[in-house]
Amino acid sequence: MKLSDRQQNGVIILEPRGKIMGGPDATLLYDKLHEIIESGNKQVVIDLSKVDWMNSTGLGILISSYTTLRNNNGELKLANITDKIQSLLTITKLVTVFDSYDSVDDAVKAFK
Amino acid sequence: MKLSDRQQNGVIILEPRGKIMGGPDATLLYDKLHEIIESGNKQVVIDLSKVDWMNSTGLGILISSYTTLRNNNGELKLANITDKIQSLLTITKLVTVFDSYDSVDDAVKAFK
Amino acid sequence: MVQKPVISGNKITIPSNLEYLTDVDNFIESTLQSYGTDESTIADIAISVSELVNNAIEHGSKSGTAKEVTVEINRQNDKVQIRVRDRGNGFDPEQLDDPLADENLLKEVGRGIFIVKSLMDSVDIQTSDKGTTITITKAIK
Amino acid sequence: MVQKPVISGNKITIPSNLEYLTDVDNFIESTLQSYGTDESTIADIAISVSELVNNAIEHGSKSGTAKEVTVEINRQNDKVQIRVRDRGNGFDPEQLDDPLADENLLKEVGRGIFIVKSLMDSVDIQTSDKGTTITITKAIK
Ligand SMILES: Nc1ncnc2c1ncn2[C@@H]1O[C@H](COP(=O)(O)OP(=O)(O)O)[C@@H](O)[C@H]1O
Ligand SMILES: Nc1ncnc2c1ncn2[C@@H]1O[C@H](COP(=O)(O)OP(=O)(O)O)[C@@H](O)[C@H]1O
Repeated sequence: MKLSDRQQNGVIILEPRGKIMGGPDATLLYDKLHEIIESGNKQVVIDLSKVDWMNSTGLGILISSYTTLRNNNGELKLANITDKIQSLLTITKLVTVFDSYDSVDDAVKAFK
Repeated sequence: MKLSDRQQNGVIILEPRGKIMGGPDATLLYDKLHEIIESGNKQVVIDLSKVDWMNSTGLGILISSYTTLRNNNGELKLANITDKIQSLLTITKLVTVFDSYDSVDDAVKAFK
Repeated sequence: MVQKPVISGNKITIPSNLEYLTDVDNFIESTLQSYGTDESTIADIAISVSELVNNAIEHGSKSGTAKEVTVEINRQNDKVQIRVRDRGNGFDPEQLDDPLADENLLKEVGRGIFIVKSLMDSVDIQTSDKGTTITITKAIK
Repeated sequence: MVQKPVISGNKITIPSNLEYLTDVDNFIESTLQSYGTDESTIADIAISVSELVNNAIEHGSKSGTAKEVTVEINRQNDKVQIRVRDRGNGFDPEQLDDPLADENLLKEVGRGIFIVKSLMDSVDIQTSDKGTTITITKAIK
């Protein structure tokens, strides 16, 4: 996994790319998220359009991002969920947990 | 805050020292905890005997350690809570959340 | 605007950055020691000041223009008065979440002002879109 | 014991370390491509293998003596069979938590084997105190 981030209207957009399969992937996103929270930004969108696939480690990272932001009065939204990820979220019932949008723009607007 | 760690019967003992007041303190403990979880250790005791005082940031660090370990099938116990910290835990109702022990040995034994 | 902590008399001014929390703490604790305040009271006051300075930096200065925070300490007979000021956009103290509510119990944040109110004898909050000044007092012997 | 990933024919052996996950993935995905497998099926199999190799490293080898993990891939007519083996202390597959239970929904872990079972056509778990071998199969065209 590679990870880039940018700002749009005060919202942080995280864009992981490639496969999220475990090992260093978790730490990478975790550290980035804490950097974000400590700098006072608490509205985060994870753009999943460039993720080839993820396994349960990837789901764990999404959950930990969700709970960490929530427990710091922040909020996480997902954008551009691919079919593969959608089916993982469905079978694990995690669709009921995440707020997801068809585009980054829609997700950012939803923070208003 | 300074932080040291050691192992005792497969349990990790974290020993923060000084005052826990915010800023870099949170990151320090967070990073250590994730290092511990990723290395497969999930039983952690935080020994508070050397903490002069903590504020709400310190309480936030204890909560985040508690929830992070729990969400990774691990467990946190506190040891040697000082009077000052005890009264903070009481007024914030957090006494009901944490499992605490009079000594590190008692906390370690409680993991069996 | 100060570039590093500046002490003048009973007042410390810091750039709005959490790295200076310890400077404020050293200033407050040593001043209280010079008053002969007992250790437990010093800790209660130091905890409270650290809450207010954290807030002034994290919530206050963030939005304002003057990125500095001042902390002033005064002794008045048998009590100490401390004033923490930022130049942020203020907030509504009536709208704070209740940290004791079940749904907030595991939140990592939201306990600062609650703790200050329980440790101090009085807490006065003056806040507007030009900044926030919080004054706390505590009896000392 | 291998010091780095070793491929011999249809089998890859890696030291028990998560840094080699991508080596296993490259090996499996390129083998499946050579079979002409479609992309979606490759992803399902790659996800499942990554779950099993993560487990073999994190839960298996941790406790055992031989700190290596082997992954073998075989094509059988219109299905592919993959076997992941570690030399750990095994586990009781009957005792797994239900990841769909309300109290587990926000856990960060505990979904690996559940996902493998839903993506693969068959999952066979052989486990004892000498190690664990998990064999999965999936139809390919
Ligand atoms: N100096 C300040 N300027 C602006 N907003 C503030 C200030 N102090 C507190 N607040 C607001 O009050 C809320 C509650 O503060 P507090 O009880 O200390 O909890 P926390 O800082 O952990 O959120 C903050 O989240 C913030 O919205
Ligand atoms: N190869 C293995 N060796 C020993 N224990 C295993 C192995 N694979 C799985 N387990 C056990 O089964 C549990 C569930 O595995 P899984 O569903 O993949 O979730 P997770 O690995 O995220 O905990 C693990 O926590 C572990 O206790």
